[in-house]
Amino acid sequence: MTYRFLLLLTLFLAGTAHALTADEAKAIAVGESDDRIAAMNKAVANADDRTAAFLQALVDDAVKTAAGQVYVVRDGKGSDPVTGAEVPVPPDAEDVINNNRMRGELDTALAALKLFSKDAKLRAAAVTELQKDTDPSKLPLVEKAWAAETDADIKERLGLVRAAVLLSGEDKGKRLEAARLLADSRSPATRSLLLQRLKEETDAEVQAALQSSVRSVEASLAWGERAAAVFSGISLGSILLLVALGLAITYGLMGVINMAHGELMMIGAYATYVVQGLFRKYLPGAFDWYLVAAVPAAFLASAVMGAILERGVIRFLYGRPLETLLATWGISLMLMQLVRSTFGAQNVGVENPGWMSGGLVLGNLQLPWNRIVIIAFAFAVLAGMALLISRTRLGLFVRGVTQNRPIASCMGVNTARVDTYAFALGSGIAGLAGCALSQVGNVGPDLGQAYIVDAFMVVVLGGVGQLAGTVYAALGLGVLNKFIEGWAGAVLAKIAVLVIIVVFIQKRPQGLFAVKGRSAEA
Amino acid sequence: MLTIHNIHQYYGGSHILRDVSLEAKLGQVTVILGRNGVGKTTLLKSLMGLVPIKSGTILFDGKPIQGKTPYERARAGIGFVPQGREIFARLTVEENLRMGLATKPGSTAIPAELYELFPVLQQMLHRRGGDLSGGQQQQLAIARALAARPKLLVLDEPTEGIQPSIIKEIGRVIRMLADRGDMAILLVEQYYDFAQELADTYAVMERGEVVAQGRGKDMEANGVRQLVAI
Amino acid sequence: ADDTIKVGILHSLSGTMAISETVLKDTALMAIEEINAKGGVLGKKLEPVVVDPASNWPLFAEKTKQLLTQDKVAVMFGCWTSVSRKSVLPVVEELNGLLFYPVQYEGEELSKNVFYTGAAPNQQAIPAVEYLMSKDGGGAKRFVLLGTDYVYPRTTNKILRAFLKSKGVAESDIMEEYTPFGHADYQTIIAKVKKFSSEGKKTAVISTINGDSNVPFYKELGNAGLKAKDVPVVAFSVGEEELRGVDTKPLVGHLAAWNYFMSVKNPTNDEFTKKWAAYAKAKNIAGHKDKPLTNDPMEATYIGVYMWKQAVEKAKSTDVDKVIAAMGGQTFKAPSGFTAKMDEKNHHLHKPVFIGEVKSDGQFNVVWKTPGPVKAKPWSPFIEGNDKKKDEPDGKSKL
Amino acid sequence: MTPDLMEEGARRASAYARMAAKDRTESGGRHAATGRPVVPGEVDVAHGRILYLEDVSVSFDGFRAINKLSLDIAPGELRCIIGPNGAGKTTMMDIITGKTRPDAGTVFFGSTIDLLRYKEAEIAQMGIGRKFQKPTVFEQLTVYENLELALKTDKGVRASMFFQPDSADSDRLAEVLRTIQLADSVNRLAGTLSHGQKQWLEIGMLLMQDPKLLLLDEPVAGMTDEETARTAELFLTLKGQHSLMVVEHDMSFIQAISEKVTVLHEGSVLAEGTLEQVQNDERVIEVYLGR
Amino acid sequence: MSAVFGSFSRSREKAGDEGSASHPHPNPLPQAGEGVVLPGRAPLLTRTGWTAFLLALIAVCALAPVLNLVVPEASPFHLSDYAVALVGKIMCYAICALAMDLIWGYTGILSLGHGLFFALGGYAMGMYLMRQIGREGNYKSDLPDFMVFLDWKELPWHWTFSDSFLATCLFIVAVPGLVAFVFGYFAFRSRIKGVYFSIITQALTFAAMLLFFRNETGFGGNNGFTDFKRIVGIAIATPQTRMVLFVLTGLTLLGFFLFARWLVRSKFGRVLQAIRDAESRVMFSGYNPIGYKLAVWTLSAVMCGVAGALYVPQVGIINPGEMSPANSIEIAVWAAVGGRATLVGPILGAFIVNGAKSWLTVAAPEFWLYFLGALFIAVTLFLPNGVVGLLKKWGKSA
Ligand SMILES: Nc1ncnc2c1ncn2[C@@H]1O[C@H](COP(=O)(O)OP(=O)(O)OP(=O)(O)O)[C@@H](O)[C@H]1O
Ligand SMILES: Nc1ncnc2c1ncn2[C@@H]1O[C@H](COP(=O)(O)OP(=O)(O)OP(=O)(O)O)[C@@H](O)[C@H]1O
Ligand SMILES: NC(N)=O
Ligand SMILES: [Mg+2]
Ligand SMILES: [Mg+2]
Repeated sequence: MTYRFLLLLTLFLAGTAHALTADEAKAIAVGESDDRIAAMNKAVANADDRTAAFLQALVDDAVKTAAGQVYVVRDGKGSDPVTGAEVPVPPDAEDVINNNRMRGELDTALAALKLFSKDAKLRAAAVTELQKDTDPSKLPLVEKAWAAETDADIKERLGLVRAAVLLSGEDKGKRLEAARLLADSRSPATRSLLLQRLKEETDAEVQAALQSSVRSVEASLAWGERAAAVFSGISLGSILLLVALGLAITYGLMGVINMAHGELMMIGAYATYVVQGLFRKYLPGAFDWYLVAAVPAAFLASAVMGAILERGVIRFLYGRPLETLLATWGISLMLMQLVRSTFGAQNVGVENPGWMSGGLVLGNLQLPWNRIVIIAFAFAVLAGMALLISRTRLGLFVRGVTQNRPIASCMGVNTARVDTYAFALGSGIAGLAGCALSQVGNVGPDLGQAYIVDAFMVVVLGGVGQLAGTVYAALGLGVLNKFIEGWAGAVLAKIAVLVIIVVFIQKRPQGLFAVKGRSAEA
Repeated sequence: MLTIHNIHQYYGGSHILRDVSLEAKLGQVTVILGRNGVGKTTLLKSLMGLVPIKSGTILFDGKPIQGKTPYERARAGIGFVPQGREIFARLTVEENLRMGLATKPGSTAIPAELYELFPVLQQMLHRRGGDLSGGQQQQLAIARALAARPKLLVLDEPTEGIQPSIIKEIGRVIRMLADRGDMAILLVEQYYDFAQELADTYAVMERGEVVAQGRGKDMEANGVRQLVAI
Repeated sequence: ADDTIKVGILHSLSGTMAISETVLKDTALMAIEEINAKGGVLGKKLEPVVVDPASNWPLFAEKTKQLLTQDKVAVMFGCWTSVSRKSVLPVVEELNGLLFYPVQYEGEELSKNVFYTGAAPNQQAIPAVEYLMSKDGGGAKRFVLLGTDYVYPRTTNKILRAFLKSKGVAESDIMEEYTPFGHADYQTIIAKVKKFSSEGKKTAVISTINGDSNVPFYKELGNAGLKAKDVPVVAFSVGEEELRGVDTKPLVGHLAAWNYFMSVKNPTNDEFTKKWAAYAKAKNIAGHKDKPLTNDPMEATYIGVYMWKQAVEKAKSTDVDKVIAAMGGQTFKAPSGFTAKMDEKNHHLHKPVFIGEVKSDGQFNVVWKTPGPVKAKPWSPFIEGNDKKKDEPDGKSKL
Repeated sequence: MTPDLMEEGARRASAYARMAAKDRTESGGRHAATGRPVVPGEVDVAHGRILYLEDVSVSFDGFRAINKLSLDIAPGELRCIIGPNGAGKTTMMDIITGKTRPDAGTVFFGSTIDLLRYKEAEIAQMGIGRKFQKPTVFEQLTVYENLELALKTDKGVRASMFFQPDSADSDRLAEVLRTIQLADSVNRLAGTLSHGQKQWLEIGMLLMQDPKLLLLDEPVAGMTDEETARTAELFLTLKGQHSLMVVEHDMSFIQAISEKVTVLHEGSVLAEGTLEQVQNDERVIEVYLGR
Repeated sequence: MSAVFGSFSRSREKAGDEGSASHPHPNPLPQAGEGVVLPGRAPLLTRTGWTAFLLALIAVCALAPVLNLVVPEASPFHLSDYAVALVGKIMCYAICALAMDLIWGYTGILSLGHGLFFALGGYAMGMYLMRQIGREGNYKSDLPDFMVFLDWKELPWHWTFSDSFLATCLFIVAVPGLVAFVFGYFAFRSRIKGVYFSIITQALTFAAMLLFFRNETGFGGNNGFTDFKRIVGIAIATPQTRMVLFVLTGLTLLGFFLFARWLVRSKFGRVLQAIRDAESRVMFSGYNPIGYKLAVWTLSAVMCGVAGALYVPQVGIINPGEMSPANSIEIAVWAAVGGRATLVGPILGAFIVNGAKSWLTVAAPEFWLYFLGALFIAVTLFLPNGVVGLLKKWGKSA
């Protein structure tokens, strides 16, 4: 590595460049990793745009070889890496395979090349790449880039990189400066760097500076860790909430012990999968927006299935809640098998759209976009549902009908229709949950089974028929679970949460938000 | 307004209503009397469509309704105060009243006169129906039936559990509603004096049959009290 | 009828394991169809008897009994989870049946009535870790052993721990974490891994996470920004089929160790994948008819069926004892490109080991492989006392 | 210390003082001197009261349903309770039978049993029977089984496994069946009875329980005048051996049975006296009877 | 108008006066119950009931052993080992269904945790069977195999008495019973009812499952216990031992059935049903429902535990999968299919559902879930009282 940077250094300091040759390209592309890396470093030392483009092609897995010839293949078209001219690629050409090590080297090389790019974004990316490595040989390069940098933010980050390198330098003054500078860092790498240095440092003054920097870095890291724990709790809670919301209607309000709730979620997830497939096939350009169509599709698919179930089976079972357990259990078995025979028993792939991949980086905290979106989505669904149930006539009728069906019908409510709507609504919300789940987990025939127990726990813990209770229970369980998981591990956390539920119900035998008073018995 | 012709009704194997015929006219209070278990409630439930009848016809406004669902009957203009109140326990008083307005478009307001009739309802507007006392619930049930201004008001023992002063009030209301002339009232009542006071026509049931019928004025003379007592 | 040989297929077609096992049933059926098309075995057609043990372990035992006593099958291909195998084992032994088990497992078992065509730990786990420690593998110095809380991961990790210790890795450089079955929320775990990896030397994750939890794990991994370059994850239960459900772009470079990858290039594999694609289309196998995938347990199943056929032909009988005797030393040109050999004694295959890196299309780039097939060590030398174990099942008949 | 807390403290202190004072007046501090052994579960009516409520209050979400209610009933007395809808009559019964815990106050059965310390079943075992405003019977059991369950016997688990009605029990069952006019419905499921029949059945169950104190919440609601009269008759025969507390709105029924009437209003006693006195009380007319 | 009503209440009061004065009640209160026909005590079983019971007894104790062990295999009357194992297993399930009927059908408490009690009984037996393997395991050690390869050096404390058959018999009853008792005591005391109770039973069994999955818990992790060799020193995998276990299971089932029958037709049983219908009325009638619920709950758990203990040596495996929530739900499903609160129904339900499952997983391995699902739906829609309800209807119309 040192060797390479010395080479790079000469390159940048001398500013000469020469073109990539076919032999070089071949040496970089094929052979043992060690030899390829050496060849690459040699080429980089004299890099021009072609070299950069070729390295980029290697990173993108867009290089093939056949009979000692190297080809760059993009969008099905082959080109010569040396000349850039379009050339036909022989059919027996094999992919050039880069292992992790190779890819790492390629990235660093590219980063070094990009450090002086005109595009600030590229430079920023290059700095991020360099931050991972604190090789002293980088110093001249970093210093040069640092001096030339105009963007304040990038400059600051380069400064940190520089400090990290300086930290192990000979000069006590520089070490001191570096140690102080690094106090602002929020990267866990800095902490280990500082700690490492602390072990070796002999100078008392620098030691003190190092110690105080470690404390400050650790403080900001700890903040990030705590925030991450809370976030993960809320995120788990939001998923529990989504999973439970539909059940809060079909079970909480309507009293149907809906064992097929999970399968209705599964239908929503498969609907998302289908929409994704349609977009990929017919609207590849708008693929990133497939979710916008998938959300209503998932809702509708599950709602229609719910309506069919209500009309065909459930409606004959009102007033016999325990029978609904049996019937919906049967429905659940059939729906799962139906999906197995149409989509196969294996999982299907649902991708996050581009804008939901990756995460929002705040210091050492990285909050995945898909989770942020799901949290927002859960609360949007909650708000919509709460409004519908408490503010609209349909909501009123649903509550009335589910409490006293014959009398509601004597009041002029078309109970059959309200029942269908209500069940379809609950099912549709299950579908929405399925759509959301497809963004974080498996989409397979068993999707629903994994969540059904949790869904019932949440609804019941919150208090049957109590929407607010469902919300508190979901978030509470989510945060509690993640909190315990943090120190006891996932298995014990799950056990502990279940035990806590059992104990909690002793204190609140009607759930978190119990209906009190006489109306509870009526 | 309402004509019931020869209806028969069974619960499982037992014959409950036997060939019952009855009429309720606009502007009149028709009272049904009878001892416990003779089938009064069953008759009203059949009328509302809550239990199926085996045979016979029910004409409302001249149209047969025996095949219709309860909600269609309610939409046609029948208001029902069931025995045992049957309010929506977990809906608030206000929401209970709104349920009574189900046949009307969504924007219809709860008629203010209901609160004049039953001031306690206004005080307890946001309390859950199930938390009310028995008598309060009964008042709510009556108000709920009146909310949509039905053409036929069917009441199953509305005085049960209600304090005397309000019974009087209910009596007054029933009379007033009948006298307005746009409503027929069918009242099942055990409380003989209350019934007699209100009846324009009466019918006495026994073992699922109508055994006596006549004009309210003649009740005393026809010995209805004794009939009910046997 | 007497002109057919009955063959039992004992894979869950419903319940939690259907996700993985269904395709093995189809693979076995495909192999049987091929054999029948070429005239069957000993002049008789093979007649598959498919049952669904429904991911229910006692039901596995019941179905086995039924296959052996009612249907009188000559051989069974089946099971995925170790517990299903353990449930079946006493029945197979009692009734002297024959079972081919096609999945990698924790070892520590040998039965005269079972042939193990999947990998033992030394044919998968150990080479994978060796690779991670190599220069090309990133020279990992710290390890996270991450698994679903059950016997296979626990045992494998126990073996790995002993192995790592033997390589001089300190206790403090090993982190072990388990999640319950079906765990779907890996936020906390990934945060822990991140923290662990930032505390020092190059870190790698060795995942024995069970099939179901892999998609949520990898989705979280991708979104949390842990790149293969920084912290590579090597998995033993993740193959082509498991990746079907994931957006693999963020996972490029993570690793898996198997004895077969769909992407290995050789004529046998080309033929195998083509045959599978055609079969899936012809039989309208949901999922595979549009996107045919093959994987290691499928290959192992396929090898198993053919080796059994060869053994029967060698023994000139389907008699279990004779077939067992004839199995030892059987070879088969496997889709992996190597010739798999049934060990003369220990009922396990000699198989090559491949390390693959995930590509963006859900396939694997083979980045390392053993020069040739490796003999299985069902009794891991890293477990105390195993050095005294016989590399051969007890009570093997002397035929 | 917030004012709230101070008030609460003061309230408690005075409540304690009252309790202490009451103890003195109740038995004149003579527990030991009287030498009456306190038999657990045995109702001590030596002080002329079988039921005694003092300063009972309960509120629901801030609404005071019972407000410093004090009331007592003598052994063998038949007391009628009337009062407007929502006056707290049913709530009072809920408190006596252990269904609702009061926020404050004391409830004694006899002079030794503090009812607030017992659960529903224990209170029932001691001899307080109750008929609910809405008839509640075991709908899936037959009329006979309903009555048999109510029969006064050992109600422990083991005892009921081996229970066999003896001839005295059978006689009693038959007698009650006739009293409630359900003799030809012994094998019908209670759920199929009409409203009025359920009322009767519930009264029958009370009779089987043979309680010392009967709490009857609107027992004649939904009965014909004729049946009302029969009920009145029945209650009059019970009076003497049993104490009864009857809540009703049917004034003719009250008239038929009453000696002493208590009027509740807004959770406390508004008036007490003979029916005549009460009926002529302006306030009672105002809030309850109407003009 | 007000004038009319002004006089109204007075007239009523007058009427009351007159009522009692002028008509001295036409129906004088009867003084004794002469002429009332009280229902007699229902017999433990009807005559046909006894006949059926005896037939079942003969089938289990005589017919099955003879057909299986004596009649040669070639004969069409031979009862295969497979059938014996299958029926034996289903009889264990039937005991669970019967237990479920007591608690759910009669008392109205839906337990979604009965699988736990079944598994606890099974584990108690399983531990004993593991110890009976002795040194014949893979590792030739005194410890069970799984302990050896997880590096355990000695038996953990909770295995202390596992080598004694007597202690095992005690544990089979005591462990599920105690767990149920403690859990039930707190739950019933807190007045947890209905679905709240169901859900915490589910949470309980789920938590137990996760606990047993852990290798550290010392129950063999997810693999549980298998590969049993002997029971009370006798080889387990022989037709004779199997038949003994079969007969034992059959007798247990029949015994439990009679006991349950005796129980539900006692007053105890009626109190249970009363609790189901109106618990508060039961309290106001002077019964303390906690004792009743606790008694039947614990009894039901013990029955499941015994079933589990009989199940394990017959199927040859016990593992935490038995505690999965779905298994417990299935027990309820059997009871519902057969017909709740009928005792015979749930037993029948267990046979129908499990029989169908065994048959269909072979006959239609890819479609059987449709059939089974459809069966459940059909039963609820068309047979609200389960299969027994249908049989009763036929019986009546015939
Ligand atoms: N669901 C039912 N199943 C069977 N029989 C029933 C059912 N409901 C009522 N009955 C019977 O039908 C008869 C008539 O009952 P109904 O409720 O109509 O009487 P009613 O005249 O209203 O009496 P009450 O004055 O007591 O309210 C009664 O004998 C009753 O037992
Ligand atoms: N759980 C509760 N929550 C809120 N308010 C309640 C509750 N229980 C009772 N109340 C109120 O307390 C008051 C007293 O009720 P209670 O039922 O005791 O009246 P009552 O005297 O029995 O009336 P009625 O004669 O109508 O039966 C009523 O206003 C009622 O609305
Ligand atoms: N053998 C396994 N992977 O369970
Ligand atoms: Mg009635
Ligand atoms: Mg009241």
